[in-house]
Amino acid sequence: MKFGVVVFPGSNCDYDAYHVLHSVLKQDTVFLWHKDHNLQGADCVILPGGFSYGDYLRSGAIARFSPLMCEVAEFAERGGLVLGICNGFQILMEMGLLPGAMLRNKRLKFLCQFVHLRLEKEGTAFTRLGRRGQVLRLPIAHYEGNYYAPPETLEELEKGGQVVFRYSDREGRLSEEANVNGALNSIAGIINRRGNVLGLMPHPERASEAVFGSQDGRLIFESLIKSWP
Amino acid sequence: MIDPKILADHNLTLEEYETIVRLIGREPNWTELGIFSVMWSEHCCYKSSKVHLRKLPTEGRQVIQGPGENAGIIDIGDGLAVVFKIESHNHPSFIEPFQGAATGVGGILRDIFTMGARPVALLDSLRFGPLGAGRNKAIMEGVVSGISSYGNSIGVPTVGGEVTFDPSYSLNPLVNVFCLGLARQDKIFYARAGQPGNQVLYVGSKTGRDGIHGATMASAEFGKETEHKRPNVQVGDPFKEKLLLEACLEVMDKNLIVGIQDMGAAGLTCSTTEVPAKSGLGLSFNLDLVPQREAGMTPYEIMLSESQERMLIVAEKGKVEEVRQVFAKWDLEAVVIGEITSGGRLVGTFGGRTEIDVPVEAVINRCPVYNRKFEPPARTAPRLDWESLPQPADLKAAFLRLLASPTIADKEWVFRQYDHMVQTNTILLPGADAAVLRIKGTAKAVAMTLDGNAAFAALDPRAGGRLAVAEACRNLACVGAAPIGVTNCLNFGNPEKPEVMWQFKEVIEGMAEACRAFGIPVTGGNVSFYNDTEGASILPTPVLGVVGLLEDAAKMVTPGFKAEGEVVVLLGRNGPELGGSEYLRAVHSREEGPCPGLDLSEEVKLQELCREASGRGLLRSAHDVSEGGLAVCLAECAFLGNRQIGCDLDFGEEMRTDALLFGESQSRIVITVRPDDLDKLLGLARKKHVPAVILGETGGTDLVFHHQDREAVRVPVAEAYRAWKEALPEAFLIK
Amino acid sequence: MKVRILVSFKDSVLDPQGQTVMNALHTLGYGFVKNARQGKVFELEVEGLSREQAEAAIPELADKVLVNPIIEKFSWQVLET
Amino acid sequence: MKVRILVSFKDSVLDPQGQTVMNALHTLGYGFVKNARQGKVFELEVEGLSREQAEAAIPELADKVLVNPIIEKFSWQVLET
Ligand SMILES: Nc1ncnc2c1ncn2[C@@H]1O[C@H](COP(=O)(O)OP(=O)(O)O)[C@@H](O)[C@H]1O
Ligand SMILES: [Mg+2]
Repeated sequence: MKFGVVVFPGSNCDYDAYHVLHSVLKQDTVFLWHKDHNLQGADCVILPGGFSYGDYLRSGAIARFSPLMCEVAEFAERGGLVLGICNGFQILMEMGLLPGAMLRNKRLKFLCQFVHLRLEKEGTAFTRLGRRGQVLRLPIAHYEGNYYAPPETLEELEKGGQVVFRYSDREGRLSEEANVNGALNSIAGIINRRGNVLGLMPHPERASEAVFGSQDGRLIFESLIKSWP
Repeated sequence: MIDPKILADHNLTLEEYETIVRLIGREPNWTELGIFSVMWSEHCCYKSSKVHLRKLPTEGRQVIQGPGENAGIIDIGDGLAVVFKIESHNHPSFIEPFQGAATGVGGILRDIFTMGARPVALLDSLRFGPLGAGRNKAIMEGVVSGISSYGNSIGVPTVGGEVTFDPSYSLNPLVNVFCLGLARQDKIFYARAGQPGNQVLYVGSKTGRDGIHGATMASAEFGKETEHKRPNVQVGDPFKEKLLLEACLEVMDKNLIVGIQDMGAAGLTCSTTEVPAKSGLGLSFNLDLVPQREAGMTPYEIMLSESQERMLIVAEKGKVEEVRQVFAKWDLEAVVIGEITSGGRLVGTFGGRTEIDVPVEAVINRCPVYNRKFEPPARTAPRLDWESLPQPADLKAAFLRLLASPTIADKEWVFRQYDHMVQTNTILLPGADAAVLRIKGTAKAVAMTLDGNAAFAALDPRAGGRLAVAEACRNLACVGAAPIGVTNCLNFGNPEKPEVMWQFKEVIEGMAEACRAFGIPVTGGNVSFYNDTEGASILPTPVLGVVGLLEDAAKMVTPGFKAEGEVVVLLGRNGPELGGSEYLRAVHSREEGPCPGLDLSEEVKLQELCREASGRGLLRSAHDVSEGGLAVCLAECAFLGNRQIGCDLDFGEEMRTDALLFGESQSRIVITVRPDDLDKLLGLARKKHVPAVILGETGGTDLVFHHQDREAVRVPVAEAYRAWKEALPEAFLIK
Repeated sequence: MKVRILVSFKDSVLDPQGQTVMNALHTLGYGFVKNARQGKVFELEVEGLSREQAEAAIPELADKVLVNPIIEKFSWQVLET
Repeated sequence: MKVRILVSFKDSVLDPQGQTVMNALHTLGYGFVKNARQGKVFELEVEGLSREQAEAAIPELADKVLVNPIIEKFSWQVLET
């Protein structure tokens, strides 16, 4: 399986994603320069974390206009696998590939810490190796991760079972306190209806090696690899 | 044209002015005066500190580059080198906390990547006034979010630092930022000109009227009017800097350039003079070609602007086009503004006229050096008289109070705002004694810590200097790392005051002695004088940044207890030393000495033992005893594991219980070992002649301290944790 | 011509920044402030557009770039011509 | 009464946000935008102040809380009374 990691000028988790996919999981992995018009035959496109264009305006607001994003949009249309991490998630929403928007964290502070996530939807290309209700431990690092969507959209998401991860405590219970950034319905990650585009705020690439105390992030990458025929 | 007022505005003395006239053989024009005034400012030429800085040891086998360049460079093997430096941004951070701190981060990052290193870690040492005052809170909030916004955005993790509080910082916060980069030894670059005919390129942001005379501002004492004068502060653009970082590293990697210099303090002036001076050449350029943000800028403004995110690059004619292309890829302009010349002069034209014509050598190397008058202060610090110090009836209450004192309390409120994991190298996160980063592609890890105890330095500057070095190295030893290099930031008051100069001299001599004892070279640093407001100086504040190496990252040791039923051992000796302790300040509101003694040879042995034991895999945890003494150290061990674990310990020493629990005697490390490893550990300690005392066992849900078989303190770990954890968030809660 | 575009959160979206500002104002004794909201303002220098063209172009670019319609609304005006 | 306070960087101060917005607009073909600056807007509900009192109070609180006079400037107006 071939992974393509998109590089925007202000991406800063691009190498981290590349490292896990290429050096840890030994996958064929390439960088995709945002100004190109070519996905180099990638089977899965990763939009990594960072500050794609400084994000002074809104996170991801300008990145969606990068030339390569046309290809990414078509790729997603055709059912190609797209994973947006943190800033990548924000870009996917700005592009309209995923519903909703991010507000500032409830306490108006950047948050870098490990959080617990309850896996809500098993069997997707991104969660194949997980069980519903399973709790993962992954780091977050963002200022705008407070998920918002209008009531009707939110209802659709929930009805359609498109919520894949929620912030929880280590036992998988939801609470005001566990919902560190104030996201609606504790939403940490969602998937599109078709099931080929996932956006999540936490950073699986920061928890895919033993030295970091948690390897739960591998579940997502290894599910992708598994789901490839 | 020159009158005393103009000279005063430029922070130049009449003597200095006459020297300038002699050196250039005529009266300087306005622009040239500006050039000399910034380059001869304390901030840029260290005129008051040079004579003492020379006393610091700078030699070492692994030293690739000592003081004198943008940053120091140390060989760490595998063809790799670490490049590191610390800088202060105190004055701007007082005037505009957010932007002041943010641009401080931007500046130190440029110092590192101009040398060809990719920045991999930031640390910050912060000093504020007491949080009771809303003003101090606002400054701290601004500074922390400024650091976080810049570092997070550019994607360099902020992995450690320190935050302490003292009234002397109320109108003069200290913001010292450290950066470490990783470079391949064959890809290191310097501020060099190569040979005549080489092209001089300007890259990065356009030049505006920002921070003109920032350098001289950083060299002048703040008076009441500063609040109104409000010098211009720059606004940082981390996104621009990210582009600049990537573009610079790319032209270096492709070997397209000859030399490079960042434009920090004194901007274009500094870079256009230092680059040719370092190669004994000259530089001639056209000021009209300098990209400008505003219309109608004068040559004076162009030369002295401190606009951020700019660099000066020297490249061979044939390579200029390729350099341009790389920068274009990153949406940046690279503009040829002039070329390197023989003859050693800086010549700048503006509107066709020659506006600048000075010998670079004079600007760079002829700055006057002062051996300023120093003498000890008339009154020395009061000595603690034990009789007058009541033992608290309730030691538990005192203990909890200490845990909640802002200097000791948990700093997560701060470092949670920093992305400390980006780049996925941080294998020991903030909260431990030192930050540790793995080095991808090797088995090694690099450890870093910033330390400096101003309370000790205030009581006894010489001791303070020695103690700062010792504590920093001890913090490295705790994680299993051997110190390999030192950088330092010396924050002091007005050097024209003899007692401030004395403090400065004493601190340096103390540091020098300690660095020699540990055999570690000082590869650079930064001096921040004139930290005075309304005539009052800050505490003398040396901040040590020490870098260490772990040959095997897997051998790293962390401070938290690992499991129940493990043996708690104290390496080192408890003494009845409360002088300068946080306990005296926080519980008794007293500032008395003497500060703790330090035997450097014992300290060295202790650290060797700690490293050897961790190397052999004997240590389950290790944490040094610093602010708050044994009790606080042990509490932190109980807090910092994967889950909270208590301990039940017994201390035998003959001394007051408060002194035993809260005293800050040096050269002590608390470790835990598996029962089976105890004998090996004790044997090793005997061999190294380091006292090792068994204190008791880990386990249970309480922290229990017995003193001479009397239970002195019993407190649930959870309760102690709350006091320690919630102090800072509480202070910032908006009611 | 100079145009000003004001962007603010929709009323349905709560605005923690505005809240914090209000709290800050209250603690400093400005209790007479009953509500506060914070938004963004953009001022654009525009060249070579007729009034009519602007009427079309400005809302378009605001919608496309400056505003996220899911959470934000905007208004605009011409300052000078 | 409802007041609006506009805060922006002084003209001499770099405005990275405005710059990035302008660059984005250019790449999207809105080349007619010659300059862009981004600022903040605050809308305050004020109660129990006379016009005169507001004239005094609003600039004061802006100066104290909303603006850093070293790098920012502000203007304000009454929207409704
Ligand atoms: N300003 C800061 N930025 C990042 N981390 C910090 C900061 N201040 C303190 N920390 C972290 O909090 C922990 C405790 O700091 P400190 O008490 O100074 O440690 P020590 O006494 O061992 O030097 C350290 O891991 C330090 O890195
Ligand atoms: Mg320590």
